[in-house]
Amino acid sequence: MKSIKRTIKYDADRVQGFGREIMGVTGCEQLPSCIQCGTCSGACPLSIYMDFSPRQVMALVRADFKREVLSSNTIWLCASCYGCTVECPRQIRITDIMYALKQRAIREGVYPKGMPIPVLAREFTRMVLSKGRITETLLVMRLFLKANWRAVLSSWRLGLGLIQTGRFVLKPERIERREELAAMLATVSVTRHAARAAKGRHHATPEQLIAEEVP
Amino acid sequence: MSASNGNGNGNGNRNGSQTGAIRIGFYVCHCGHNIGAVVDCAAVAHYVGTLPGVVLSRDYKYMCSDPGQELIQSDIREHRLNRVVVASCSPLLHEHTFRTAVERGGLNPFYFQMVNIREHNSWVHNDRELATVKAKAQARAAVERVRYHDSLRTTRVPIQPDVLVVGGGISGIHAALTLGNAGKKVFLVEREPSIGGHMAQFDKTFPTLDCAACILTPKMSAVRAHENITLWTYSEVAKVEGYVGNYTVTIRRRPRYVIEDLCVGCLECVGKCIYKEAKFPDDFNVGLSRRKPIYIPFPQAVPQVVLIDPERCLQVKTGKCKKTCLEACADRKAIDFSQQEELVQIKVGTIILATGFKLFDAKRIPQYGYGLYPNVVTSLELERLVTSSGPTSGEIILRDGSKPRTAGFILCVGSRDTRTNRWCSRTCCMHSMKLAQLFKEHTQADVTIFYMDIRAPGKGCEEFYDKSLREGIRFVRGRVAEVTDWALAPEEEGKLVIRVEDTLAGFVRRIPVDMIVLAVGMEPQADSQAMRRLFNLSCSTEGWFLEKHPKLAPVSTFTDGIFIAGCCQGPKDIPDSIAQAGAAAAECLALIDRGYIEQEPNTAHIHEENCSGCKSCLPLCPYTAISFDETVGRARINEALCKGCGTCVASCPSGAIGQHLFEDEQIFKEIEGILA
Amino acid sequence: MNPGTESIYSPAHGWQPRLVAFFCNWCTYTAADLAGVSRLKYAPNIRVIRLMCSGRVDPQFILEAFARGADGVLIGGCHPGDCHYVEGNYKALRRFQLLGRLLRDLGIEEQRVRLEWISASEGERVRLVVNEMVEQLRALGPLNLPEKMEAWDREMTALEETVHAEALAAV
Amino acid sequence: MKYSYFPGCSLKGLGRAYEESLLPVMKHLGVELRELQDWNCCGATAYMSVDEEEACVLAARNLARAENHECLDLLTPCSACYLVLNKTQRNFREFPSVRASVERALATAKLPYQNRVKVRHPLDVLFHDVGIEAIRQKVVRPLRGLKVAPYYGCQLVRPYSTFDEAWNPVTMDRILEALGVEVLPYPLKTKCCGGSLTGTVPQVGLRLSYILLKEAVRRGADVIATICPLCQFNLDAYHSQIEKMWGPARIATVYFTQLMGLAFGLDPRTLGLRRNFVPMKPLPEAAAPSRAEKPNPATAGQTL
Repeated sequence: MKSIKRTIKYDADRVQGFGREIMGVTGCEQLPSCIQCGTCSGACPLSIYMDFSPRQVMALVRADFKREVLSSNTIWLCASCYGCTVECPRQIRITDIMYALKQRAIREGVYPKGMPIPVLAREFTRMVLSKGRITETLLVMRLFLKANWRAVLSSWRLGLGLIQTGRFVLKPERIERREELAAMLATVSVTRHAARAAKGRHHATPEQLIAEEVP
Repeated sequence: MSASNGNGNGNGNRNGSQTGAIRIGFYVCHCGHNIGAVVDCAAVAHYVGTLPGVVLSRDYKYMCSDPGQELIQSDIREHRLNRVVVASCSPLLHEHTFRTAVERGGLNPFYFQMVNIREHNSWVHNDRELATVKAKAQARAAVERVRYHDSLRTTRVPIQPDVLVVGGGISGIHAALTLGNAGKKVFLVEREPSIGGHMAQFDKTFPTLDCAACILTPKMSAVRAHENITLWTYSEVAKVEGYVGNYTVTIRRRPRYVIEDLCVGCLECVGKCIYKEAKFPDDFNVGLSRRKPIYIPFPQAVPQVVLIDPERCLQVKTGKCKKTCLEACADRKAIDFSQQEELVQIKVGTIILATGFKLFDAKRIPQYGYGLYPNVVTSLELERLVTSSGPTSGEIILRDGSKPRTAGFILCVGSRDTRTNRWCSRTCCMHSMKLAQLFKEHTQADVTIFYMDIRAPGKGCEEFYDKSLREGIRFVRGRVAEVTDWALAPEEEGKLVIRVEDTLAGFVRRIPVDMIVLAVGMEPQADSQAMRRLFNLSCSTEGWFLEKHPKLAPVSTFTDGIFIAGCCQGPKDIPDSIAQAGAAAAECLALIDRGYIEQEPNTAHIHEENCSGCKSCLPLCPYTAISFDETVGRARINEALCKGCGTCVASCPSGAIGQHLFEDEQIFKEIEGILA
Repeated sequence: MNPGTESIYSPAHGWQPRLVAFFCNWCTYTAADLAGVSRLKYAPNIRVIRLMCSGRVDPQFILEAFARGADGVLIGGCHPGDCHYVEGNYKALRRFQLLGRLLRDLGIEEQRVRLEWISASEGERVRLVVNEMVEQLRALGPLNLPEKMEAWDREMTALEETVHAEALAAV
Repeated sequence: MKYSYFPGCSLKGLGRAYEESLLPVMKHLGVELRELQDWNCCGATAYMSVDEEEACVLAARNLARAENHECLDLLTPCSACYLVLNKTQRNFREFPSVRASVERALATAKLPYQNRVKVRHPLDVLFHDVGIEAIRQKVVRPLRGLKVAPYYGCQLVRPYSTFDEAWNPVTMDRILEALGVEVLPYPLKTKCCGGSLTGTVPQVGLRLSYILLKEAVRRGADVIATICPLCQFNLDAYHSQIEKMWGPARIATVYFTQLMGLAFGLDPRTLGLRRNFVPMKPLPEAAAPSRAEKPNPATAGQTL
């Protein structure tokens, strides 16, 4: 028999102001206009795997159900195909809202356990920060080592194929002016840090986050 | 209510003596909480009471109420007021009310000025202090201005009793019949070759399921037979001149190459046409059937007269045809290839526009596959398919001739979408449920309606929704994302597949169907902007004709004497269209039966002593109201022609032109007061 | 203005830009009514004077407004082609362009006068334009034309006196 | 015709066949590509997930370099790069906060930027600048009889495509038709390939690829033509896993530039075709070369 769960939500389960915060992120301004028509979910190729459909995520954000949204797999399954964004009859940039939620989840470290996607995002960011470019094969290897080492074994055939077709690159691509790039990126986090400090809140910069080990 | 006594015996000559003194009464209205919640009305009244010339200053709950108006009247008598200022709502709403009150109190109604502290103040501001400051400034401007008001008289212009109705759909038909029955002469102009409009294309009407033709055809025939109605089909309005009571309208009558009075609609010419096959798409059946170059639009058309399509007819196009149609009509000689476009001028006093709507082009939403998949049809196409007089004699069939066993209705196609039409088209929910019921009745198919919200607010409509549910029509709440023809599961092979989130069940579904019906929304006519210019109307941003007031004047426009009815004002169903048509007709009758209109005395006038005779004002007047008197070398204004725009006043280099109600002096004082 | 009446502006709010608007009866005034009916909120610095047509706006009205202490003037008319009186708004536009030059000569910034076409259905546009213009005026600061005019008057009197004295001296 | 060229990381790694075919084809058509110096990763979708402002700065560095390069038209073949560069431009234009932080960052590198760069995709350039007729004239070996499913993927046409229809793009269809191939109606042409998920949640990402492959096979395609390195990799590299999970759907996926190179008569060995996991079937005409060339022993009868 299936276990019986109580699903009622109390007002204390909400995090007041969360919805308004997300609506304040650049690109997310149209969210209040959502009429819950479900076009986003219907157009989404991945909604069939999500615990909440994109439409439900819109409703949850609006209703301040922060924990439910940030721990859902929905935001991590979004493949950024922008199908929902171009189809939405209210021109809500749903993909951008998903990005805003992903950023929030990473910043607060609350993404669902066992989801390798946030790890990929971090590893990707880290490689860009240090090299300026991405070498996909190296990235994938790192990802497998960190998140899912068994996958390395199961995809040995793929690696072999890549070697055979001359696509297995082990020498990392890098740019010359890495300091320039680092300095540029630093301005963003420094300014933001200052702004947040002024507001009396603390959030880790992406660089700090990346420095932490993945759980 | 509170009142503060002003210092009536103030400074200046105007206020000096008892008889010649300016004695202003000021009233500020709370309008319940509408004004009072934002503007400190008592403070405004107190402030105005301190202004010179103000002998009385009151604040009151509702100035437009009977006691409010009576208050003005008794104050005028008791306090010997000779000027009145009311600070309340927009003058466009209640100026007339208060002018009448002032007149009843024994004053000339133009010794009055109104201050708009609701629409222009309390409703648009939040800060109580700044709003009160603004209200004081507004009130002061009016007080300063009203001193310089003159005693004026309105002029009366007689009204031409004939009426023009533009558009021969159900709204235009009903308006024309109402006016005709009241004994007024009506010109009904219709662009298409027959009247009837969209309603003539419908099979049944919701929510009663009575047959559209059965209720419409008698009205169409009545129009044709009516002694007071002149019907011009295949005609358009080319030009509109004049003003309320006296419009001169030019109608362009396109040649149908058939003399209407001679044709009896026997259709023998159609049979004899050199084109043996009907091969051109038939507009009335939305392209689902074919017609010949000579045709009658549909069997019940009014007038019962054929016409020739100049784009298709060999004779009209090339002049090289055997003209077999002429032979067929040898005895009546109704066919006339020499017909030319004709311009007719008529004089009317009032105009009703009932120009209707057009349907959203479903091709604009490629996701639904209209135009790509043959079994995706629009609601109007299905309407023609279910009609017994339609191209399939009432059989609902797929393009291959087989019967559909499943169907999906997609609602809100083009509607409620910021990328296409933002508005709700209001009728599609009911229309689709009606079609779904007919679909089920005709085919016993499994029918599903895909909707965002079911809107069934009309009389009997919720009951109709219930009937649809009980008859087994399925409802899926979710806006369809796409329609495709590729199969992922065996049951989808050869079908159209709808992908949608069933938002109530909580998951995405793929639903295979045989036929898809798109409930396309209503849009303003393609030429609504041109029409708007022709009749000097306003349009909403969407392109619907704008009513004078959304609640209080729903069929009036900002141009006096021109009224609107039906879907040209916004989407609506048949009962609402008829109601508006009746209302528009009643508005016309009210004007006509009074016999005259009172013109606002805001005309321009020349101060002859200042006119230098430079003639620079002459070309400025769009109404040619200004002429030049060569004998005295001065300009003259014909106040009967002047519409009161004031352009000449502002342009006169000698300052020799004034405008009643908007004299320079009055405006200067208003500026002075508003910046105090 | 008249002596003995209190100034309407309370010093508590500090300096507030004053915007005088001339709206035509048919389009822009109606649009402002619509903004009210729709409860759109905008800056309370605007004071509207209703005219039948933007063609009635005499350049003198604008100068008078500045001379009486306005910081900006807004003229609202129907869109080109939509004038209730056929083409009064074109006349307003032509006059407006001429006036611009005059104002520049007087040292009044161009942004202080604005001509806008706002149709009866564009309540939202009223809100937008008013807010935008009030912000611009706030950035420009007070115009203070009445005081400037007084200063000019004093200068002129002084100048006249010198000329007069010189003339006397010459005699 | 001259363009600045931003290859992006993929074209130097997994998608090198794209660059290997793009460069000679463009050269053959007289289009000169000048690669940006010291370009960096555009950030793709992954960086956006971590920090959108930083992602914009990353992209803006490239845009600023292009603006200070000789040509303002910046050609970028990768769909992810195309999207990110466009999105950065939009954010820069629409949101003052983004603009400020991008300008602040660029100032540290003394890179002036005015958002004047025009981001172009090869399809856009080939269709609108080079023209179908010019392409047709270069065809020496028409690919007659080859049935192709044109696959555009998501990020090229959504949401910033300025040069083609978002729902039913046709520019690649027209180019392929000019090569003589039979372009099949392929309603999934803009569906997502699941690309960003195949590595992380294979059972989900690969399912999307499987649907695309299966429908192409069902419609009788010989080959899928694509424009995106990630799509090509996904549709090409995972056949064994896909087959294990849902059954066979074997079909080759190549870059449209590779087909162009073949039709232009360029040496197949230089077009990167050997890098495919699922090799393209021999061309219908390959056995009997139409031109008076000597059959190339390396290609004749051999699987391309």
